[in-house]
Amino acid sequence: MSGTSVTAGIDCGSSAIKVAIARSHVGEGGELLATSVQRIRRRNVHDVARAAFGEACAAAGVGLPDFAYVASTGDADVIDFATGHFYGMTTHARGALHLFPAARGALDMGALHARAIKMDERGKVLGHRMTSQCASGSGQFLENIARYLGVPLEDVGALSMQAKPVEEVSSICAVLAETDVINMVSRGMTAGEILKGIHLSIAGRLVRLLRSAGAEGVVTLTGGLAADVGLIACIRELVAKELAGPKKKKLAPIEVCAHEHSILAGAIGAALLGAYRHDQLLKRGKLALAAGAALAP
Amino acid sequence: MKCVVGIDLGSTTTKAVLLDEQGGILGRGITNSRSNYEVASAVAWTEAVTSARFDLLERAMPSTSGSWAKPMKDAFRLELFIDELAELRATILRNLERSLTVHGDRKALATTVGEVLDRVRRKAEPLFVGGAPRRSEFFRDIAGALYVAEAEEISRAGGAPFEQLAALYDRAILEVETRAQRRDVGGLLRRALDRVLPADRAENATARAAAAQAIATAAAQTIEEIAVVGTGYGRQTLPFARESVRSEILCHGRGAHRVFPGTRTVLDIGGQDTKAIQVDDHGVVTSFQMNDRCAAGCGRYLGYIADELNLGLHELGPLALQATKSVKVCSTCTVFAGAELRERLALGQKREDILAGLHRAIMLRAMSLLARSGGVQNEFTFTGGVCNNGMAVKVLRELVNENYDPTTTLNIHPDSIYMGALGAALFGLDDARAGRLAPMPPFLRAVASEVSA
Amino acid sequence: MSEHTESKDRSQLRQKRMIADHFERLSRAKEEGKKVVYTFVPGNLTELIGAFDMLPVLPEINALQSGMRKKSAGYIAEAEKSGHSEDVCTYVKCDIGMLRSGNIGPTGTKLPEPDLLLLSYTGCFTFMKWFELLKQEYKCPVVMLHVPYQPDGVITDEMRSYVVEQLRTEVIPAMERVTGTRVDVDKLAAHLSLSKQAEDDLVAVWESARHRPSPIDGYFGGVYYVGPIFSSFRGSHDAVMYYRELREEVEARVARKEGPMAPDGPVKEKYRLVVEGPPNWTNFNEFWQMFSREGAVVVSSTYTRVGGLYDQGFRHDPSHPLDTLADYCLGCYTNLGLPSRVDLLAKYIREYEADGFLVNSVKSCNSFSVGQLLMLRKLEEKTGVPGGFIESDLVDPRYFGKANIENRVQSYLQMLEARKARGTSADAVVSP
Amino acid sequence: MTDPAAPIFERARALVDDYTLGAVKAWKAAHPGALAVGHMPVYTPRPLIEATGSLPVAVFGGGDSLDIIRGDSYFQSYICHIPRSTVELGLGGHLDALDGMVFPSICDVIRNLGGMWKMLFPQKYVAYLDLPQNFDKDVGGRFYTSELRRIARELAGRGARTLDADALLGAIARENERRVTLEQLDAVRRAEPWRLRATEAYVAVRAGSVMPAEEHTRLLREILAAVKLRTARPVDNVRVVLVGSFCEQPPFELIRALEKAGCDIVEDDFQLGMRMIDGPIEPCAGEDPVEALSRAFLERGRASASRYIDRNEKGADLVARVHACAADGVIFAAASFCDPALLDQPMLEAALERAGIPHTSFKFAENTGQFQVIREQAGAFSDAVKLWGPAGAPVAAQEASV
Ligand SMILES: Nc1ncnc2c1ncn2[C@@H]1O[C@H](COP(=O)(O)OP(=O)(O)O)[C@@H](O)[C@H]1O
Ligand SMILES: Nc1ncnc2c1ncn2[C@@H]1O[C@H](COP(=O)(O)OP(=O)(O)O)[C@@H](O)[C@H]1O
Ligand code: SF4
Ligand code: SF4
Ligand code: SF4
Repeated sequence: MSGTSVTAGIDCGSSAIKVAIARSHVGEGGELLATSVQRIRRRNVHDVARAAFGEACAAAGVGLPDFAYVASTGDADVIDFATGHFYGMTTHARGALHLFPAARGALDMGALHARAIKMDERGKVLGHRMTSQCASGSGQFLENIARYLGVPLEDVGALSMQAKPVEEVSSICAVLAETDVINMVSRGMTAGEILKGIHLSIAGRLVRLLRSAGAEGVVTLTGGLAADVGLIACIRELVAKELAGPKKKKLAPIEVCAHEHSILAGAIGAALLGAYRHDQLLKRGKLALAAGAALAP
Repeated sequence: MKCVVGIDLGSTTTKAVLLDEQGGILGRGITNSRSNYEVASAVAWTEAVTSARFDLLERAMPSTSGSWAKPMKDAFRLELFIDELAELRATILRNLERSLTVHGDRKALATTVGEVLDRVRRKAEPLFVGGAPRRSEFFRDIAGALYVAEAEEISRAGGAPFEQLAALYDRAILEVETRAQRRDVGGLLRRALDRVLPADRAENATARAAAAQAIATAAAQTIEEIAVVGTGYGRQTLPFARESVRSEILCHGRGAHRVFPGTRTVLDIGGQDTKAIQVDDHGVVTSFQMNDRCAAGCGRYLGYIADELNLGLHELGPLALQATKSVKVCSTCTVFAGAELRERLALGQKREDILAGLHRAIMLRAMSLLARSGGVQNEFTFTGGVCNNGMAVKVLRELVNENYDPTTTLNIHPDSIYMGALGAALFGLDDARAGRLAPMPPFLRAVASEVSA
Repeated sequence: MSEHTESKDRSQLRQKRMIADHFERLSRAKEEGKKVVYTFVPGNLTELIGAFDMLPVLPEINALQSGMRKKSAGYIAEAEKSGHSEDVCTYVKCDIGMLRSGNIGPTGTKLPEPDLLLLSYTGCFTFMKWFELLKQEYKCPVVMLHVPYQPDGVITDEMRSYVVEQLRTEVIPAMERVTGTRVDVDKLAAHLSLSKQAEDDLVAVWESARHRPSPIDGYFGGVYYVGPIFSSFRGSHDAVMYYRELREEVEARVARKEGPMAPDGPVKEKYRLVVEGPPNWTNFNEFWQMFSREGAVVVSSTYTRVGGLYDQGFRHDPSHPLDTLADYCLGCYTNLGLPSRVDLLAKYIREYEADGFLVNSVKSCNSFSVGQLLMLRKLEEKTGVPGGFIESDLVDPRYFGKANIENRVQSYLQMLEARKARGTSADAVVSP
Repeated sequence: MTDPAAPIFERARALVDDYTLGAVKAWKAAHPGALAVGHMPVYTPRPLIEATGSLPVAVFGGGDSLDIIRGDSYFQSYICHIPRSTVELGLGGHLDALDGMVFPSICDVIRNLGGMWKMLFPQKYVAYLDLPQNFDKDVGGRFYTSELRRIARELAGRGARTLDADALLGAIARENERRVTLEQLDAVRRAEPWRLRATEAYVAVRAGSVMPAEEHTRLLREILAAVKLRTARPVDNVRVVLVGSFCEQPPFELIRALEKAGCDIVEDDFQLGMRMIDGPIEPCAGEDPVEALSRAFLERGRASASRYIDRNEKGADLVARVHACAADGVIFAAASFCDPALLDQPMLEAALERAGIPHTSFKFAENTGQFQVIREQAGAFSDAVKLWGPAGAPVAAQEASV
């Protein structure tokens, strides 16, 4: 089986569990066999993780003994049947590269944090920036506002896209921003306009994050918010504005891309890196791995 | 009858208090601030006037009628609820018709919504007239909780998807709340009367006559506001005359001192801010401290946590009180605290123990503000929405015992939430006595005319 | 300093002209072969710099100007992008950001690069880091003058001789190397005696605030008054003229019983305040108006003493040039231990008969801010006068929460008023 | 097999965790009339205090187990954490065993804290120790020795022994011995990090805060002997140098989280004051030992954010240290709102970049309880080194809030 192996990546986020199963050819990447995404929704994470993993295994028609490596990423403690663990930025970078081979940057937009990553052609992380312990502008924040406005998450993007350009939501605090929103509602702004304002302000932070991480060229959007077309439109808008603005000479062009599998980037990256690590360890003769020893479905 | 009005525009709730010329409390009203502030103060004020009318009604009633005064009040609230529910129904149906984002069969959805609301109405009745405990005083909360429960059940039974039903409610409630409502107090009173003393029962005739008489007497009383003072978080945005606006710090201090004249230290924890106030023996503020720009550690923190656990605000404290130990919670950010809660739950820690830790985290921040403002002096009065939370009070008591004189009296009044408005009204009374009559601001005047019996 | 809307007095017009001239000279410095030295405001050695015919650039003043001209947000963002933390002093970040954006000074011309960085480490540790950072950007020599702290409010002989020795063995030789000239002691003494003259007049201006109504605002207005003497002009004929004119104008206002001018007109004195801490620059006028509209006049402040405690008796002394420079550096307000700062504030509160005192605590400046909450408590104990506390920042607009500050200022002033009116309240009639 | 070092570390850990200073109380009971003198980070010359018959006690704030109430009431939200917990300890009576407190110059926070201490504890001895930023023996040196003599004099005024040359020479000799032993400990950590974890070295050094040099040396020797008996084996980890925690100390769990994320911390600046002088303090023949103490600081004080670096390139020392301990990279761990560390960082980062050394960074507070972000960053760092070799780690990272 030298060179080709079947591996799995499991990404335990704070709002969803993502699983990817891949067949990898070391040195050339690999292809996806099956995937699964399950929102946690206040359920027991361990159960959700097992369920998601089981679902993906069934779809791929493989069982635990078939895996050369099961890699966890995200919250390591949840998966007790992994062979090894990679950290989020490593896997998102690798996943981003898989989704868009031209990508040299990744922007992971998850429920609580956003991370901007600059990487090389192998997916090696060259630099990164992360948002701090303040939840302003996170996915969770957007979710709260959407709920408050009575808009289902799936419609957020479309509503924002249809809206006219508006003022940004200025408040730095995710909690106090609600007050801004209240005032907007009472001034008669539509949900779409308000969402657009929020999107613009989040996008502004994200673009700054990307710039400060030094990302340039093609940037893959990863994480759950990559499904939000309204946010993506705003990011594109801001990047374009920046590149047309007075500082254009000093700025490298950035092109952001989202993929239907964006939310799976971490899981995909983990699966691919698992294969790579497996091979590396084989070569070094260090392999004493028993994937799934602890798994008792 | 001449009276003064104090309005406290909080970040979460808006409160109004009506005082008579002698400083006696005539009425009070409260509503959610989750809407336009003008509307919120109009609604709170309307409620205060309504409750003042009840006060007058009670005064006008013959002493023998005591047995139906309370049922009458409850019935009145129920009728109000029913009116508001009708409003909600109309709004949902209107939105449904216009909505761009609803996919599928609108007619079927409308029928389902109707079904849900019918059930809500039936379930609401015992909450008002049956003595069952209410989660909250607010229409939004009561209706919301019932709606969610019914919608869940119906969608589980194969009706419309829950998310869709919930979205319709969320959308509509916002609109209902941001509209100033006309209220036909006379009509409501008559319906309440019919409910309490049905007309078709002969034995009720005398009582009904007495009640009608009392209603007429109460209705004949004019209520004339000679001074209106505004305060609170939203006071800057209100079209009040500058002279009629007082800092909420002063108002909270004054209100608390009025209710508990021994008060020297006041802690007020509202939705988005926490204030530690020291007052002298006249209720005049001598020093104060407020939290900074971050909303961490305020009432909203508890709101998020309650949402996270799918609980009502009322249930949070009692649940935390069952804790056997207090888990150390590190996040002060409201949003991250939610995440930490989830993380700790996943680690198998007990819900009540984590909650105990969260309460402690909030109260520790409050203790710092208190220390900063000059400590805790006897007597110590705790006001604001969070003082309704038993666990918050318990932790506060413990912390006061650990750090200050354990014999310190800790005052909490069931109407603590009104302290700011009461203080504002007292300043209004000062103004009135000094001959500075501040007439009703026009936007209040506009709704005022509609609230007569 | 930048203009404000007071109907222009003579002194003000002069100050404007002085500043314009200075930047004009700076813009020609390189072609005229003048040497440029970058240095800090507290404990600056302006007379010595003048004696060497060098031109000073004060990055702190540039930063505050950037704040007033609404440029600081961009500069700070620029610095943060290049790896500076959100947490640190925004003056530093504003300066670094300005540098990265082409080093365009307040008058729109590019500032000349320094020939010498004179790092006088007085009253603030961050200064040292600031010039270490600048040192990475320029290839010029740096000279460090370590001014010891006065923990007990006393200048000891050891402190003084440590500073004098550094002047002798480090600072003056460095200046001699850069300019290629020997130090001219007579010229230095001449500058010092001009300083002394201006200082006398400045003290008279400050002390005019003892009148009721006070003819000046000793904080918001005060920052304009101290401009020349804190910055590049002390020891110049211009400064002497400026302070003479200013003093005359103020004395005329006293005679007419006029209060100070604020951006939106004359202030009617209702409250007399003492203020501790620097002002906010990004929303300076808005900030001032929160006070002036309510009739609050600042009769004395400590920020206007960061460049020297002249009203406590210090004067530059031409007969002991190095000792006097050392004493000047050692004596700046932020170089005093906290107990001395409390004593000084208490003295101001009493001598200027203040109704209250207010702390504006700025996020940037640990030197000022650490301990202010204790100072507040101690001052209340000492004077019986109630204190107020607000928070903002120097040049980072993200930390100027208008509603929050306004709320606190109004609450504080209403509290002062309620205390005055105590006894007339209508409470305790009926319990609810 | 049981860990032979476990009981000693447990003992040391108990000393570190005891913020009520039980060990100091015990020492005072055994030395009636002698003084215990606290000192804040970074550097206070402990031999000087020992030479007056007093016990120097290093105070590092309150860690993560103390509820901060009164402490918070004196500090705005944008000030680092250590002064809060220190004030909390003081007002809570936990530092009552200390007769005095020395606040060495390191930053404006510690400096002003000294002034606060005077007002809060008027009955205690409070000294501000101005460390010179001029390193000429006749200029900065003269000032510094006058500062040292002043402190010794003032302590004597409070009942300590009058400073004499022999006592100081003795104290210096004992300090030198401690330094040698500490160096041996560091050598073990560099050579065989799996034998001695960073968390353990941390505890070993910090335990010395509350004891005389001699006793600390004994403890360190016990530890050295015990860890040599350990049978642990190498782990597939990355070697890092950690900088920025010279004053406020990160919570213990944070250091452990870094280790768990695959990092061997082979060098750090925790409790820098204990190792401020490189090599022994060597009085020359006929030299007043106070001068020797001063000279050691002037000539061989370690580069840190609180020291003005005039001669060599900023960051040169850090690069040299990375090479000396064969580290793969550097982790910057600064306390939030720590101006000295955070302003230093961009310059150090630039130096590392010029030298091609990878680095990453984050901020903490002594009572931080959430390590997820930090673990992520450290993990990404160690992943990259592991997967792509030592040159493969991320180049730049800062916790940003944009
Ligand atoms: N269709 C969608 N439109 C907008 N946001 C979405 C959508 N789907 C998921 N999200 C957002 O993505 C976030 C979850 O992203 P994810 O990368 O899974 O986070 P984590 O890894 O932290 O769990 C949620 O907060 C949610 O708000
Ligand atoms: N019954 C209750 N039980 C527990 N907490 C409550 C209750 N009612 C209100 N609260 C808390 O009080 C907060 C609102 O307080 P309030 O004083 O009305 O705020 P504000 O004055 O800012 O509008 C809410 O965020 C909530 O946490
Ligand atoms: S500002 Fe708001 S979002 Fe940020 S930490 Fe505070 S509560 Fe959380
Ligand atoms: S910390 Fe304060 S004194 Fe120091 S540079 Fe910043 S603003 Fe100036
Ligand atoms: S942590 Fe940093 S800022 Fe705070 S006291 Fe220590 S050196 Fe100063």
